[in-house]
Amino acid sequence: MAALTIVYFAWVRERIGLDEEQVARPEPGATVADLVAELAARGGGHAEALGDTARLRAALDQRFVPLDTLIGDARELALFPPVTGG
Amino acid sequence: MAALTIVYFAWVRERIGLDEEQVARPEPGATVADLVAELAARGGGHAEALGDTARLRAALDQRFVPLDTLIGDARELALFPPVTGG
Amino acid sequence: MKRVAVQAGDFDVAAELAALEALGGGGVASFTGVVRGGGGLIALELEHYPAMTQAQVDRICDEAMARWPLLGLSVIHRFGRLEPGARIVFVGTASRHRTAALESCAFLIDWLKSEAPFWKKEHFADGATGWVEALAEDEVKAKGWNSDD
Amino acid sequence: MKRVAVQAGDFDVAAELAALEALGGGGVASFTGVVRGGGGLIALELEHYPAMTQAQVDRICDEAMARWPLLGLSVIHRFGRLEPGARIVFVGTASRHRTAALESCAFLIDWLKSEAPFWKKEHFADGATGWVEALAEDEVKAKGWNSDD
Repeated sequence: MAALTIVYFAWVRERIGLDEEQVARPEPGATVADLVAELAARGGGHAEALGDTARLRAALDQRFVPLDTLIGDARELALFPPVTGG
Repeated sequence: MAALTIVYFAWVRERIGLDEEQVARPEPGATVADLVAELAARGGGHAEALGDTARLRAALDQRFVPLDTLIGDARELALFPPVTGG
Repeated sequence: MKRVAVQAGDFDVAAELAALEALGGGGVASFTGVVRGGGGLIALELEHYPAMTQAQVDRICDEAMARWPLLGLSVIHRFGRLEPGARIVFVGTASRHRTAALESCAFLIDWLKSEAPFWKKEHFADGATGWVEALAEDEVKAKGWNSDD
Repeated sequence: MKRVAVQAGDFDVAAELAALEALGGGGVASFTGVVRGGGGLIALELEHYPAMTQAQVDRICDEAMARWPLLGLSVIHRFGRLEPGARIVFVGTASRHRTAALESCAFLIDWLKSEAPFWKKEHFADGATGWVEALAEDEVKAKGWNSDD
């Protein structure tokens, strides 16, 4: 199956230093939180950006989802801080 | 003491057929409701306009007041239906 | 900034909003009432109590400024004969807090409905006329503002 | 009428309101958000998630149209670098019922605050920058709309 695209926004993007990256598709049964933990374990900017999940929000294929959502066959995961529009 | 000016609006004005009129100042102790009853007793348009006090509202010297308010030394009494601004 | 106008002529909503935006407040809320057509209505005639109207609308505005932290407000109410599509009333409020701007705007229009001395007469195409009845709902709505702080 | 725009450029509030007034609805409510100055702020930079923003704002608008009897609505949200005094967001709603227009306007701005994928970065005169933190209050306000009616 195709790789998963991850897109980052706001200070998550700045700390990681990337707008987006491709990762190997996680095991079936993996949640967003599982993948976030795996990415944070890389250390450096990833750890800085993704270490505190209380401050993280996510969207799968452009829909907001809780972090315990299964990634399934989604094509795009977005990780970002709570939104501040309006 | 000077006469009291009464001003009428909307269908109260139309039924009475007058924008305003002067009346002898009522006795001290007279309320707006007392004067309204006295005017309605004249019959004709006055009775038609002022007979149903549930549909009447009043202002004394340009301030809304309940009908049981004393007229006192007010200079102008306004009688009209419930307002429909906005 | 407190601007209150009771006038026969139309008004420029964009100019009112621009003045409110220029207060640097963060949020500007507005409500514009327009004469609804339909049912053969050809005009609405707004009668008011000239000696009282301006002062009363002024009092309602002072009440809003006392209740909410507003940087400014603008209230315009027209009188006279107005055709369907014509603007009747404008309320605009500016505040650093969007909730204050929105709530005070709703308060002002509710209060104008039940506390400003205006009366509306409908004129229909067939020559019939009728005075618009006040809605009990509107008096209740205005009173409702007395109970929440 | 449902108009949704996510754009870098400014917008014409008067034109939006005129389009809403022309729907013949009786009441048009609006909210305009403006960049607040002060504290040495020289600009606000709005980042968004282009692939998601338009669709998400669209969903929020559909939700408002399902909840209130609206004749039309217009939502515009800007992104990019905005200086103090610049407009950020506009919400306009038209309805036969003033309460529907006002409530849906408040709903839309509350939801945009917590459900639209935008992030604000502040730039200060001394070169400092900082991301605006989401207010817990805003998430609570948006959730509040789930419990009434």
